[in-house]
Amino acid sequence: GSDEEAAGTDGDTGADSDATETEDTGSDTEEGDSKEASEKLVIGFSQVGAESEWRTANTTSMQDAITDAGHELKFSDAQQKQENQIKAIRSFIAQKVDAIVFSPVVETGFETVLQEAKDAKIPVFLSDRAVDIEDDSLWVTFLGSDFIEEGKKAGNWLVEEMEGEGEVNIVELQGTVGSAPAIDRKEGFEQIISEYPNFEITKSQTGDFTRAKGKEVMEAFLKSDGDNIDVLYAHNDDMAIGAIQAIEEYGLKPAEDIVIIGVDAVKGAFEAMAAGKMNVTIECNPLFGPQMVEIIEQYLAGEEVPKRIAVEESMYTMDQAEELLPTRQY
Amino acid sequence: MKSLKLDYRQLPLLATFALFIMMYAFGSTRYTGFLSTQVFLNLFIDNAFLIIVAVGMTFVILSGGIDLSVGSVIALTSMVAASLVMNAQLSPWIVIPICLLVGSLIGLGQGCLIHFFNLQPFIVTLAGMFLARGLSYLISVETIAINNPFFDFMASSRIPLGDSFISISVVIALVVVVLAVFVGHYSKFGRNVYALGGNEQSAVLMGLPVGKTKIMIYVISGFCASLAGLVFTFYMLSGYGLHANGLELDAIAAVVIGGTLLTGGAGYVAGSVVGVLILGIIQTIIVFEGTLSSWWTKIAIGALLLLFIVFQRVIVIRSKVKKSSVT
Amino acid sequence: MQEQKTPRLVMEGITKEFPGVKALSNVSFQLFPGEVHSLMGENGAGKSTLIKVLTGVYSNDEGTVKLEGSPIHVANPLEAQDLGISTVYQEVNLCSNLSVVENIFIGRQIMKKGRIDWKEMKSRAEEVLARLNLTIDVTKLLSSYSVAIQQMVAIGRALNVSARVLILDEPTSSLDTDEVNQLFGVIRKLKDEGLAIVFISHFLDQIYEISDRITVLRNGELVGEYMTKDLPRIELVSKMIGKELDAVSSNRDEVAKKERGEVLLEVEQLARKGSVEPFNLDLHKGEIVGLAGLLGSGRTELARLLFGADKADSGEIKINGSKTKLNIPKQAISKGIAFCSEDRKAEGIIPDLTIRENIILAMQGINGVFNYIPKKRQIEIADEYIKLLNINPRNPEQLIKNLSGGNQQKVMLARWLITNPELLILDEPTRGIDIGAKAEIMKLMISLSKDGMSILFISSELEEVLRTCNKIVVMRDREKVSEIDNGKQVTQQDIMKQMAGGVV
Amino acid sequence: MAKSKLFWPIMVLVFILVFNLFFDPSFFTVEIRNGRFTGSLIDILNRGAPLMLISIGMTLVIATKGIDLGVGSVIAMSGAVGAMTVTGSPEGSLTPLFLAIVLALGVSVLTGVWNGVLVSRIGVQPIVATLILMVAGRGVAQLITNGQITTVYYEPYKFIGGGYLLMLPLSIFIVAFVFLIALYLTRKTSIGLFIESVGANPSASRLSGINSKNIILMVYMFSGLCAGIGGLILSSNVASADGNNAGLWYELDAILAVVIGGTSLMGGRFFLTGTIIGALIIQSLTTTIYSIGVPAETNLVVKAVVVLIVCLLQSPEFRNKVFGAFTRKGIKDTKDKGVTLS
Ligand SMILES: Nc1ncnc2c1ncn2[C@@H]1O[C@H](COP(=O)(O)OP(=O)(O)OP(=O)(O)O)[C@@H](O)[C@H]1O
Ligand SMILES: Nc1ncnc2c1ncn2[C@@H]1O[C@H](COP(=O)(O)OP(=O)(O)OP(=O)(O)O)[C@@H](O)[C@H]1O
Ligand SMILES: [Mg+2]
Ligand SMILES: [Mg+2]
Repeated sequence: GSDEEAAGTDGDTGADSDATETEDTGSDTEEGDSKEASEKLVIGFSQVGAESEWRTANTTSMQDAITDAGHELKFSDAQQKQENQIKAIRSFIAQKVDAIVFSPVVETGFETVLQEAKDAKIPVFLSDRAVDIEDDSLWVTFLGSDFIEEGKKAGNWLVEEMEGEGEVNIVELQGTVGSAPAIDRKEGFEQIISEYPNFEITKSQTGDFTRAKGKEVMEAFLKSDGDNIDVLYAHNDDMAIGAIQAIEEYGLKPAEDIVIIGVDAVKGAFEAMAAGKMNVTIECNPLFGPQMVEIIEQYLAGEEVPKRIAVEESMYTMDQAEELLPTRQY
Repeated sequence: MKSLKLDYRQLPLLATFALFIMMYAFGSTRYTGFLSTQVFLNLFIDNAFLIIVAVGMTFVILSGGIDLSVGSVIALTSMVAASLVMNAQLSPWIVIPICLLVGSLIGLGQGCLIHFFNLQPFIVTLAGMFLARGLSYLISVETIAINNPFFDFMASSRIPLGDSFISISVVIALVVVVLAVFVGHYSKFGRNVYALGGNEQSAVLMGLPVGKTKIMIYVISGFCASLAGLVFTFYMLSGYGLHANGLELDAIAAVVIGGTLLTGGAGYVAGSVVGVLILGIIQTIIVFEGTLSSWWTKIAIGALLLLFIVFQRVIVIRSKVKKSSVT
Repeated sequence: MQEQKTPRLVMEGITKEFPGVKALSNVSFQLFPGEVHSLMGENGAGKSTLIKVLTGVYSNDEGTVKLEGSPIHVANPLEAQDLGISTVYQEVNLCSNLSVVENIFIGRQIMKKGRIDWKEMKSRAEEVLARLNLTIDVTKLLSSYSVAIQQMVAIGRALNVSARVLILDEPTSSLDTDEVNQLFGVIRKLKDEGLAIVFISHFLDQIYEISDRITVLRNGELVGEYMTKDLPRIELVSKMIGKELDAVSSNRDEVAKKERGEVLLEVEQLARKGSVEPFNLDLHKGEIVGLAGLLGSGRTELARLLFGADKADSGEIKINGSKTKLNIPKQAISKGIAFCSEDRKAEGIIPDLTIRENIILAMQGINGVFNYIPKKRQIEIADEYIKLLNINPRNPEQLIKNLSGGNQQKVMLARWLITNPELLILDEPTRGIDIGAKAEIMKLMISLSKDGMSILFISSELEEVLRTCNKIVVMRDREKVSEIDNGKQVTQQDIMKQMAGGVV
Repeated sequence: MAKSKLFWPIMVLVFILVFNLFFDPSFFTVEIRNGRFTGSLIDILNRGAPLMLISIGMTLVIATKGIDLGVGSVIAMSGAVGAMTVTGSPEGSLTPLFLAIVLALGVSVLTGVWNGVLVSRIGVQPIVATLILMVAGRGVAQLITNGQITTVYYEPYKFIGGGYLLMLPLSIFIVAFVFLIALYLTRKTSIGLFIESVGANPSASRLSGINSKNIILMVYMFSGLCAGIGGLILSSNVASADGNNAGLWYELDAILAVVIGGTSLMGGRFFLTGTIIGALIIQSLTTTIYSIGVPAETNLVVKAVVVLIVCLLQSPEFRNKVFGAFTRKGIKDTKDKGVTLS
């Protein structure tokens, strides 16, 4: 009993709407294919997990947007496991929700369950990450970031900044091995860098997207090759923040002796930049919940929606950090 | 008389089953849509691979060992299958035996290390876990989607059961379970496993083929893991190095919840199946609840596990007390 | 004479060394078909080791083994079985998590249509045990039976094969007279069928009753091989221990005369459902009380209640006049009670620890965590008791799991003696102990009682009970049936009558 | 006995360290920088501190035939409690620091009580009992931090995991202190004896008057405490608390360290010094992988191979078959284990 209540207040979800209501809405929706946007919808949202601050911000944004719009949310956390996500989608289907939103854990492997959703006439919306499925009738639209693009942005910024400087040695802190952002951010970055022979990635190792690992790996990099590192490219800000500590402890000045590039634009990165310890962070905006809800409402109201919608994202440098810091929500 | 005695030895199993029913009843009254055949069958569809792994794990645990490599072997199998089907364009009829061989070979290697060099199973299979996952990264760090008619067929065919349906994987899993129950109860090998788990020293002195049995156990577990890997691949239609991360703990939990003693020598394959269903129903309840934040999800899983285990203990302890006072 | 026959089994020049111990050196052994051949020797003489070398549990360093003239190299017990060597090892070596049926058949189950035929096996198991006059529910787990029954099951398992050689390593140590007679009947029959049988025991009576020939070992060396009928007991004993036995002079006069000290322990209507019926007992200071009874008569269970190892449902216990609750062993120990369990393997030794650590364990338990006995003192204590009880090897740092069975038993005794208890409960303390050590233990008991220690002595050997106890309590079907003051006039017959329920 | 057990792990450790020399000739140099000793060796000790601590606790748990899968989550919880306590605290006072330490360690010990009660009183199998905490503990940690990575700005907090004493990282002293305490308690009091006897034969221990339930409860509490200290160090070191990722999979590394150190998972005898060496092997291996530029995707394979090599070297059976194949004695020793007959 008390668990759910606490959870309800915690995630700002409408804990007061009870199960019977759910069913009513559910059976209503089966009658008409399209309905008024103002009608109360039941939306199933399956999130990857809570592995980072970014993710938590994304979850909150989505939850708030759905409940604020007066809809009912069925939330499920996959704990980073694809099989859990598939199970969650199956039970959303069993619960006859009006729409399913999910951030796929990986790009592949959702054909079967999405086919089941399609058969049950439940529209599926992809958030944050895409799926790799040939039959694109299985989902309505994909709203999210483009990790390759983020990697490219980082590369472009670096090239612009340091082109004239001769040999540039870069160390890279990768995300979790095999995860989509790690693969794509690496790829995008390398695409740009490879065109400039004076830029070279000398070391690259995984930091598992965490501060502690980022710090530990950077420490080892510095010990073995300390004075030859010009640039650090970290696949997320958390690892960059950890690495900054390692650099300071090693006795170098972050952002001066070593240029530091992060991705995500979380609050911590702004603090670091404001303190002059980090050069740039590429935004990967998690706050697209309202945008998603709008799309769902449009679609259920019978409107056309494009297959791919990009989230608005930019890039923040040290100079902008100070004034933007107070406005950052996550 | 006879049934009474059976009751006692199979009590943990029966208790577990009763708890499963209770849980199901709880879910059905609380959530709409919960009490449908499909939701029940989904437990099997979504956990077919876990059932298969848990069956293999049951033998390992019955013998007093443990196999931590199963999750990674699933990932490796999916990766091998995906790369062979998609990159090497091999026919599934060649790929499937290769996959099963991969798992069995890893099992064989582990079994030999454990037996011939007297290494501790926990560590050998922990190394196996690192190795198998590492190997799947070596094949590719990216996920490989599978587009193949056979795999599509296995993934999407539905076997109707009244209004509802099950998948082919469920049938595979059930066949494995039936075979395992037979092996466990009616084969010499199966009984040797129990003896080995009861007292290895005695098993040696009684002249049982301890070495062969031990190695065989890990081969079976490896085989089951790779078969589960194939079923998982049908389920996901992709190969991925991060697949089934931490699944070994789920499998162990399922086996133990199903009433098998980790110290070996006592337990049933059927119990492990119930154990898997219990883990499945916990998840289903949480999804149906649909309001838990990420962290409350974790806490709720822990709490439900606790509830189960404590209930089970209480039932078993109670009945033991009763039993000894009756005789 | 048997010399004209060819030996079925010949072991020659067997040497086996363990780190620090030469368990066998240049031992030879012959076994003829149709004979019962006994191996005799003190605890640690190397009897079990010889058997284990023969059956491939250990590999020998030197020496050859020939079965029916052809040399064999047995790598493991499985091969030994395949060669027709069937063995009951010392200590019960079965799987207690399996049913009795399975323990008898595992490894050679009866198969029908590719599956195990449980029904057939059950009835065959019942037959096998019936030969030993044992009727129990064979589908129950082995662990639900007492050590004695487990021992019978182990024998049943060994009998259930058509073997050429049958080896029994102390099979009778936990059996009572009836069972032993039953077993001997079977052995005689097998012998007549031409089986070659090795029989190890510390009971001289049994040796003289059943065996044709005796091989004596001492300290891992062969002393000699003798025809039983040509070897007087006294001589056998002196060959075993290498000197004359200074036998326990029967102190029964003394025992009877002994005046009682004040009451130490009063037990009133103590009971536990399903194991002990309401029980009364008075135990005086310096008194030795014997508990006699058949297998499963509830002696062990009573002892466990008195020690708090099991919880009593009703009744009360008074120690030195004050009422006490004994719910866990620790309480009993702190009240000055010690309990040496009959199941040495499961409830006695801590296999991975050394002799020293095993000896001080209970004492340290009393002392608590911070009052640690300094290591030097521990070694002193251990050395003292190693000497007192003649524990072999003498090195206190040897792991107890490497000791022979009898020596492990002595370590258990040492563990309790150093706690200097007021009441010492000994459950079959002489089981598996050689004749010299047995006499030592009985002497020790008597001298301890003279110093005021009370002893509750459980033993299946009535002779021992009669020899040492002031009072004998007989139990039958978990109930006390009588209490007999010991004295010259009391005979084994009298007690057996009580144990069996009137008719003998 | 203990000495021979330590020989091979030490050899492997030395080998890993020397191996680094080929890639970094200055690997063994320790220099003074910013008034502190720095160098790869110091780093290994410093980074390995949490693992060493947790492995010490794990050793005792394993000696009782138990296992503690919850330590990773306890790390996260302890860090979360510590970090949340000091958030927003003023710089000047040290009170919040002490409060954080007390609260974090208090929570950690409580988790130990929880595990211990489940195992010793309710009789739940250790692996499942602690699995509950492994799953739920992380949830609690995230609940405490509200799912955010909480950054700590309060300087004194950073001292625990990042501070220096006598020019050396404080965490090294913390490990040394805990290690010595553990060594003292297990050698100079009877706790060590009790733990080993409970692990090797619980029913015999009970009959010898040892309260095995309390012993078991105690080792889980100690393990919780060690994990708690480790959690504080980790969290303080990066000046933040991360409920989801802090201490992830530490339990496996800790168990690995214990086993490499020669303690058997079957309970009984334990070797604390061996455990420390085991933990150092794991940490040096990790550091080596980072510094010599092994591609990220091969990390796991390298780790698997090294673990297997260490275990094989420790196995007398393996050494006899490989090194001593020609000496009679070698073969003989192998066979006399009795248990592993082929
Ligand atoms: N595995 C072992 N490791 C080291 N020493 C051993 C081992 N097994 C036996 N020993 C030693 O070998 C000697 C012979 O032991 P064995 O068990 O053969 O004696 P036994 O004659 O059977 O004695 P008992 O009558 O007590 O059973 C003893 O000193 C014993 O300590
Ligand atoms: N013939 C039998 N049939 C079934 N169960 C038996 C039999 N004999 C003993 N038992 C069981 O074994 C247990 C052993 O009883 P207990 O140990 O108290 O007997 P005991 O008098 O000490 O005999 P011993 O120690 O010689 O076996 C009892 O609980 C009883 O249930
Ligand atoms: Mg012997
Ligand atoms: Mg008895």
